Amino acid sequence: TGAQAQSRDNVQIAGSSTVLPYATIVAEAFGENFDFPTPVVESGGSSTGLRRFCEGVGENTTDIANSSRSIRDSEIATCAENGVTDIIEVRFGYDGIVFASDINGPSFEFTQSDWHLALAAELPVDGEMVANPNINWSDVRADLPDQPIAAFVPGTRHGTREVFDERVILQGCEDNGSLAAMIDMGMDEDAAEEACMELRADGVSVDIDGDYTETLARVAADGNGIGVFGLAFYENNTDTLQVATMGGIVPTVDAIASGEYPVSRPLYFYIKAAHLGVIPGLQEYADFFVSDDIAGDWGPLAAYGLVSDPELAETQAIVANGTLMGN
Amino acid sequence: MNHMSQAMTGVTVDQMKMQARGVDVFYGAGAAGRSAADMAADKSVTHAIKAVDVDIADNTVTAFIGPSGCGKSTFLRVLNRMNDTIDGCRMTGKVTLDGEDINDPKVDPVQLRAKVGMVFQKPNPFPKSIFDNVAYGPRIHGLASNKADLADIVEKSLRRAAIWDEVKDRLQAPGTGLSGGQQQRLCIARAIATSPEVLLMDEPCSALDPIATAQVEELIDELRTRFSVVIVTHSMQQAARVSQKTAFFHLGSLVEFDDTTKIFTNPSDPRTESYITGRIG
Amino acid sequence: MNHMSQAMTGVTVDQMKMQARGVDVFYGAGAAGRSAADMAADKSVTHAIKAVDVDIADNTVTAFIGPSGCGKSTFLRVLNRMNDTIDGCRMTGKVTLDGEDINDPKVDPVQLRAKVGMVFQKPNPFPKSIFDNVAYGPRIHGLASNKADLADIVEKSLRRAAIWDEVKDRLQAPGTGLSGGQQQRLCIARAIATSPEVLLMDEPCSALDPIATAQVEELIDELRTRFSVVIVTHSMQQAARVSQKTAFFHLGSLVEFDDTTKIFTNPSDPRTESYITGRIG
Amino acid sequence: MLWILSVIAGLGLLGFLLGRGRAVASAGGDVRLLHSLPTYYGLNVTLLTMVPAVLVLGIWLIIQPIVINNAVTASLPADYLAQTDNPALVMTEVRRLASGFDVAVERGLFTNPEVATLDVTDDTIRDQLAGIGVALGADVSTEVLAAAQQFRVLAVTGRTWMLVVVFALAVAGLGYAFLRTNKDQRARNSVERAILGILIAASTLAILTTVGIVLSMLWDTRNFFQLYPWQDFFFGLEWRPSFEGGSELGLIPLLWGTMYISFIALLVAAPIGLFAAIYMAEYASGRVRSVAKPLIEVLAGIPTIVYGLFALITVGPMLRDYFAQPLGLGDSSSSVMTAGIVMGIMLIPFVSSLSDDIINAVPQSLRDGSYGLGATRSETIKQVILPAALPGIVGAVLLAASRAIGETMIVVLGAGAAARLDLNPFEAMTTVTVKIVGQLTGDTDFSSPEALVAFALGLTLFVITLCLNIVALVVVRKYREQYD
Amino acid sequence: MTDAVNTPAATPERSLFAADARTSRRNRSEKRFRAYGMAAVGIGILALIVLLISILGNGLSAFKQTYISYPLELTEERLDPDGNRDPGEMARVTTFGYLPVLAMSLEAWLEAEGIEHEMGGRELAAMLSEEAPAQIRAMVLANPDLIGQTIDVQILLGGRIDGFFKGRVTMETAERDRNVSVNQLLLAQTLAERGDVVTRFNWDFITWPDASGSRPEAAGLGVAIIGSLYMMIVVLVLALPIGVAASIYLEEFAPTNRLTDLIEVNISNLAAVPSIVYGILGLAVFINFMEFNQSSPLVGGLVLTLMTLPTIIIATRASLRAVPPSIRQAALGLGASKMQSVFHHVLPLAMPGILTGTIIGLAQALGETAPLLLIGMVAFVREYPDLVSSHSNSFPLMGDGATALPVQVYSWTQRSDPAFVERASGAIIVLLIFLLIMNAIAILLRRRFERRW
Ligand SMILES: Nc1ncnc2c1ncn2[C@@H]1O[C@H](COP(=O)(O)OP(=O)(O)OP(=O)(O)O)[C@@H](O)[C@H]1O
Ligand SMILES: Nc1ncnc2c1ncn2[C@@H]1O[C@H](COP(=O)(O)OP(=O)(O)OP(=O)(O)O)[C@@H](O)[C@H]1O
Ligand SMILES: [Mg+2]
Ligand SMILES: [Mg+2]
Repeated sequence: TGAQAQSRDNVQIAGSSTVLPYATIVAEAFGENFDFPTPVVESGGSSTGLRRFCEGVGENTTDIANSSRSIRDSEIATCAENGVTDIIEVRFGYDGIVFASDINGPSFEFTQSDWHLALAAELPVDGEMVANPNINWSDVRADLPDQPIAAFVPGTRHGTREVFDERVILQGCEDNGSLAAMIDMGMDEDAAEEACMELRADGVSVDIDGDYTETLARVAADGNGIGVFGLAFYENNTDTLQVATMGGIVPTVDAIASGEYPVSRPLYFYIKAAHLGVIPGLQEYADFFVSDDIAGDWGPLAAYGLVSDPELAETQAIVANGTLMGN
Repeated sequence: MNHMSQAMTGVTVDQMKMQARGVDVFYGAGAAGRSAADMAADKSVTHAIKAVDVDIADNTVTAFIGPSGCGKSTFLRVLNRMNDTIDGCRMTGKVTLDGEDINDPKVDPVQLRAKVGMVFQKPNPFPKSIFDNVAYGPRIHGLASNKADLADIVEKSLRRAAIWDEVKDRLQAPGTGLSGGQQQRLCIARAIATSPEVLLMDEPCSALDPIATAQVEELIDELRTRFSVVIVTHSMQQAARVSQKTAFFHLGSLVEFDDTTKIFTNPSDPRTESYITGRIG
Repeated sequence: MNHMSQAMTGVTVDQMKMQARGVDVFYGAGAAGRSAADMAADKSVTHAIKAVDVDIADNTVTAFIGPSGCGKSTFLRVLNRMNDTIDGCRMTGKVTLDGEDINDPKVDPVQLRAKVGMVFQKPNPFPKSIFDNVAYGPRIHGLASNKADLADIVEKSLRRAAIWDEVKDRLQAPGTGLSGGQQQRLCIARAIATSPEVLLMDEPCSALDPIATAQVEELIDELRTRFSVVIVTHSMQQAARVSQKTAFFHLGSLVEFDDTTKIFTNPSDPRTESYITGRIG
Repeated sequence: MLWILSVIAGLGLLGFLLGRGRAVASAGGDVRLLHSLPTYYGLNVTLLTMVPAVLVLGIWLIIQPIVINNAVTASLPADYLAQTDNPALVMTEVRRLASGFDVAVERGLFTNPEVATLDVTDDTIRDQLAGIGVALGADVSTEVLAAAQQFRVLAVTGRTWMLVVVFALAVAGLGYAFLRTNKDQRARNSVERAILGILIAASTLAILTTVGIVLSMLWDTRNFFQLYPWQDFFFGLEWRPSFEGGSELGLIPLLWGTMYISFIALLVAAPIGLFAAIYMAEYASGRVRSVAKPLIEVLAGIPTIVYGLFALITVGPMLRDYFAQPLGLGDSSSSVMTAGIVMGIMLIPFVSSLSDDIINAVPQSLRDGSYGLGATRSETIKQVILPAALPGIVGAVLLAASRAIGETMIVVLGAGAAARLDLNPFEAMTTVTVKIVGQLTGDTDFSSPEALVAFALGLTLFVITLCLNIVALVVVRKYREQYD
Repeated sequence: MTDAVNTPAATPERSLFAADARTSRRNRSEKRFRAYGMAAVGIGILALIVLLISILGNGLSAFKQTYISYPLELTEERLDPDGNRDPGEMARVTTFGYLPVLAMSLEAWLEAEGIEHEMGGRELAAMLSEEAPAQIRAMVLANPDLIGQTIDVQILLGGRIDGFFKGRVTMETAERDRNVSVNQLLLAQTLAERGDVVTRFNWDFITWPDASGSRPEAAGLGVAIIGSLYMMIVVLVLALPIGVAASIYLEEFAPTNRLTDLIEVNISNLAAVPSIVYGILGLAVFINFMEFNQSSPLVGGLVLTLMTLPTIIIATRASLRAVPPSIRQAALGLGASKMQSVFHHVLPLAMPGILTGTIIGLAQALGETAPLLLIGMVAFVREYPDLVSSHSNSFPLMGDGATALPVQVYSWTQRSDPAFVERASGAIIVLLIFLLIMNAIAILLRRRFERRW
């Protein structure tokens, strides 16, 4: 009799919107090539994904959380409180972060230092912190184009912002000696770092709480804007965007994979080990995701813009063996 | 104000259809549960009816007369608890129908109103067809066993309210598209269609021409053979013509209540006389 | 139907305040622009007024009488174009005020209505305070120069409508909380507060007791000294008492229009006589 | 499931006919002798037949799985449970297997007795089930198989009893109500009491929702305040979350943005909506109205992202180029003004359509009264109709305001994401709601104050709007007028 | 009684035609007022037109799609290496194995037809949609006899090629674009001239489920439409009756006391609760507590019901209040019970307002994404949801995972491929049609109930 309730038979995934495109490509291919139903992939951010993931064990919780950052200790603790003790961490690749401007404008060759000088709220000048006086990129560095500074950076809810703050702004602050100058002025190191990363609030740097399409629209509407994008997003919009180099390196999959291009972040998904063997297709999905066919250099993920993990083989082993985190 | 001994004259209590004792009505009294004395003392409360005792006998037409604003309509609404529907209107005292207290919590006002029908002072037809206006009562009370029966009741009621000829061709037209007098008669038809035991009519002929008035008076006379009728009127002539009992209200008090002939020929209260002869208003 | 020659008797045209010629009114006529003949032929259209000619003289009270539903209110509304506001109501013919066609597209009905005031058959006080009800007209027409002036107008109007004593303590109470007769008088006060040149009153005394009626009749008489008054009434006595001219309507037609004394003593149309003596309705 | 309900419904229908019939019969065929209309007697019986049965059915359906689950869990060998980490997941497997057997029996793969005697030595169960499209997560263990078999037995027993109890109850209700039916029974009153009960239940749903909302946010709000000082939250003038910790999470700038943007939105929506309502109700011909009203209503149904893009691409740059820059008020294309105006457009139908209906419901006699005094239409509208319709209009405007407070997409795209305390309407600002959504769906650590602040924001906003609503209620009460 | 007669002196005779200063002023203000009204309606409609034009302009092309037809040889050695036509064996060949087959056939056909192009196999294959191998694979697995045959098929072309025929992609942009080459476009153009490449109406947009970001050409609204439909059914079935019932109780029956005030304030407050908070509530109550399925339209519908209720209640109460008391009194005076007077007279008269509230509430519910975020409906779902879920751990009705139309709009606007812009607008068109159908019914009903009294 069909009246008896049956158990869930599809894999349920939730989390980061950065991972989402990759997860959907995998889910789609998985559904096409296996007898299991296509997994449901929810977006909603790493935070929500992990929150749902950590809500407990059972059919009514998600099996996999996508995340554009590694899980934090406090989150692991919450997970454990709720009975989610066995987690498999899968790092499947990297997301390159690129700086792109309108294709019709001049092209840019940045260094991290330029970005710090352009966007910092205050700069140390002659032993004093002064409000950032730079208006044009040429004020920052003479050989940059004479174009007003207008940056569209991810809002503070985006994981990308964290990378941007640390790898670009803070790094730039160090590179151009501002950090040292601030410490010289008597700030302690934490305060100085914080001062480095504080962005100006006079409308030159615009936080984007939406997604890359919003950044794209703003760049298009503004004309002078430089936007911060994911590599994959840029790769799909090369007809309207031109990418800037960072420290002389053009952001390509190879440059990022080799670590030459400095701004990128790892992408993860987390498997609830307790659901393995219970939710049909969960193991198969995970294996499929990290298989060479999919996540390898020539797989569809790379074609879409994912920087394949150079250590993919290890990841495959972790998934195949169900190696838990911390082991 | 104790003219009530007269009310009893000639009829024993159990012949009485309705009895009201010590009825007070207040408007704008706010929350329920205040004592009559408290409300009477409150300046902001309108004390519309003051200690009124009235008996409505079976098969009798009782007329309420009195100057405008003296509380006739208010008292009429006491008799079928229509005042319940007015915000801030509070009533104290006792009213019985066939010996049963109509304000008893166990009494269903709905059933009460089915027995004590009402024609309002301002005609208020439903925004529905003329037919549906009249058929509404019979429908909710299940008075007709089938469609033909219902049509029959509707026709009879309209005929008795002397409006059939004017509307027979447009029974499906909206009741709100009638002239003032027609609406009034429609409301009378609507009320009698449910055959109540007591019919309260608040100035049923105010918008009617003499002939229509005569027809409605005839109807009232006919209704009396089976029911009690209470009628509010401003026309002394009408009161004299149709009623057997007359109550004269003044400033919320019942000044005199007696046989109509007595009231109009030999009133015992000087105020009654002044009113009838047109001296106070 | 051509009794209109009588309408002219005794008054020359330029003494006439208002003149109606060949007025037809139809209800439920749908779209504008249909010809009178077309609408008259249409079964679904109510032909409420049929080729009526009436003259309203200055300083005169004209009474409209006739059985309920004969078209009195409808014709009254023709005189200040209140029919414009009723969906599907169409009027043909010509009406003039001081010789000017009131239906001319250039005429502003607002200005017309300021000159030709109206008291409706069903009292319709605004859901505002009693004071604001009366002050409404003077305010929009700018008749008062200051607050005291306005209060003065309000008080006078209420006094003249014989309701001041009853409401003077509750001027800020809502007009809708009055008794039926009080509302009617409030509406009269409201209408006279704007001092119109012609005042149309649709059964202004229907809900009033004899004394209040007398007061209103007195008011009408007083108004006549300066304005024209048109009054619809069902009471022959009232028509005889207050009016100088009487128009008798029957089934939408004007049967007879003449001096009141003539109509009541020596009507030329047999139908008029039947009505007055109470034989047709 | 469905057939059980149909049977109960059938019994209800039968009860209706029987009750009606009995009532009519008790009055000797003369419906006039009945206390209530015959339908009410019928409905009365129907209610007594169906309501208890359906209630019990519902409760049973909720409880039975719990009971069976517990029973089966209890019967699983303790050492087996000990070696798995989570009994709930074992039960998931058990249930999956049991329902897999159900499908298998349906398809004729096994018969019921066969299932009862299966054992694991036959380790093809997983493959066999896979063959008919039932996917199992893992191979079947002895314990799970036994549990699944027991599960099926219990389920069948439970179901049988359920049917017996439910049908018995329905029949009993029917019989009882039927026997009680007679011409003097106050059938209408009991039916109406039942309806009133339903009405009351419906209106308490609002309370339940509120309780649910508060409860579902309370826990995390508490957690937030344990991590972040409440003074800084409520009185902080800065909103600057950061991943590294040391965030400043001040409410004030967000609240200011919310109020400012909503205010501008209302400044657009209320007059336009009200004038549109007035025009449609009082001036426009029936034809115009019947076209314009639904058209304007479409505005309420366009997804807000469309408005957001409209704000971002069209309105924002336009306002910047033609107002902000010439007036020297900054050169941000995202601004309070942009979001406010675009949101205002979205809110027009909230004000216009509701107000139009209310205005339309004002009785014609009031208009006549005013026109008869020589008032123009506009005077009539302003002084008679609007006051009469005021409570409804205020309700409509409040609804629009509510919507404005709760809107996200338009603000994100139109007003930007920067929290700022500024008077300049051409500056970018943001709202509480945007930050609730943002922090909740971002990439922050979900147990950090940066994420938990969403709950505190939600709860705070809830309390603030509650206070505003209380004020509104008091004000509206004061102006409530009744006509007729 | 006669007071000293002291009315303002009779106003001097004035012609009806010559408006005095005050009247003309009033008339001017009247005209202004009317003009404001007209302008307000105009602004509303203008805004609608502008929005519609932009939506239609962007989205109509989503209903067309570009296909290529050529003879496809289903070679046995690649698709069924063992040659025994066992579906289990054949399934081992994944979609990645099918792509070369498609590409080789295409290459061979071009050569046979003598069509010049300067592309290698990879570049040629990149012209085809990634969806194509999956479709062919499904076709072959369903009918293994096809193997070895050459069949004429119509195959989806990639999103960029499609964009070329819709004007989104040009030769210039293609030069800069990494995902398409000028050569591909030239070939597509040649084939289009020959009639082998056609752009035609695309039902699949409405029926197919969503597709991943790498194949915009195959993304459809099927799942979203079903999800929205289910949710709207839930909302309509629950919110309208509950809302009307609650309003009737509060407006007609409730005694005026603290509790009623509390409920009243509560309801207007619920209207101001940001919709995502309803998502939080739904997650806590329906998924975690009542254990309904995540991502299911049932939960979505319930959440949207709670969200819509205040709107319907506020509108309904306002219109109930607008019914004049005389109507109620007339009914009560005839011996109707309060319940009867409400249901027979008041409710029908309040119907226009109720329907308006419903229209607006449903419109809001239909376009809402935020609350669905937390209950898992903002998701990528490829399986069509059944009305009665076959795998649900609780209430099975509408328990399968699904998305909704606004969710699809929202996700598509976030995708990186510009081809999704067109699809998002197309989805909005579908959503509006959905809305119009719902509204049309309500509007027709509303017209029947509208009357003045
Ligand atoms: N709005 C309307 N729609 C349709 N028919 C109407 C409308 N108003 C009045 N009528 C019809 O027009 C005719 C004349 O109505 P009118 O109101 O002028 O009568 P009346 O003489 O004032 O009657 P009464 O003395 O009863 O007020 C009647 O037959 C009436 O039914
Ligand atoms: N709803 C109300 N709120 C407040 N006061 C009211 C209300 N209804 C009536 N009153 C007052 O109560 C008193 C009695 O009113 P009622 O309507 O009973 O008078 P009535 O005798 O019927 O007068 P009429 O002959 O004018 O209809 C009046 O002073 C009136 O102003
Ligand atoms: Mg009265
Ligand atoms: Mg009349």
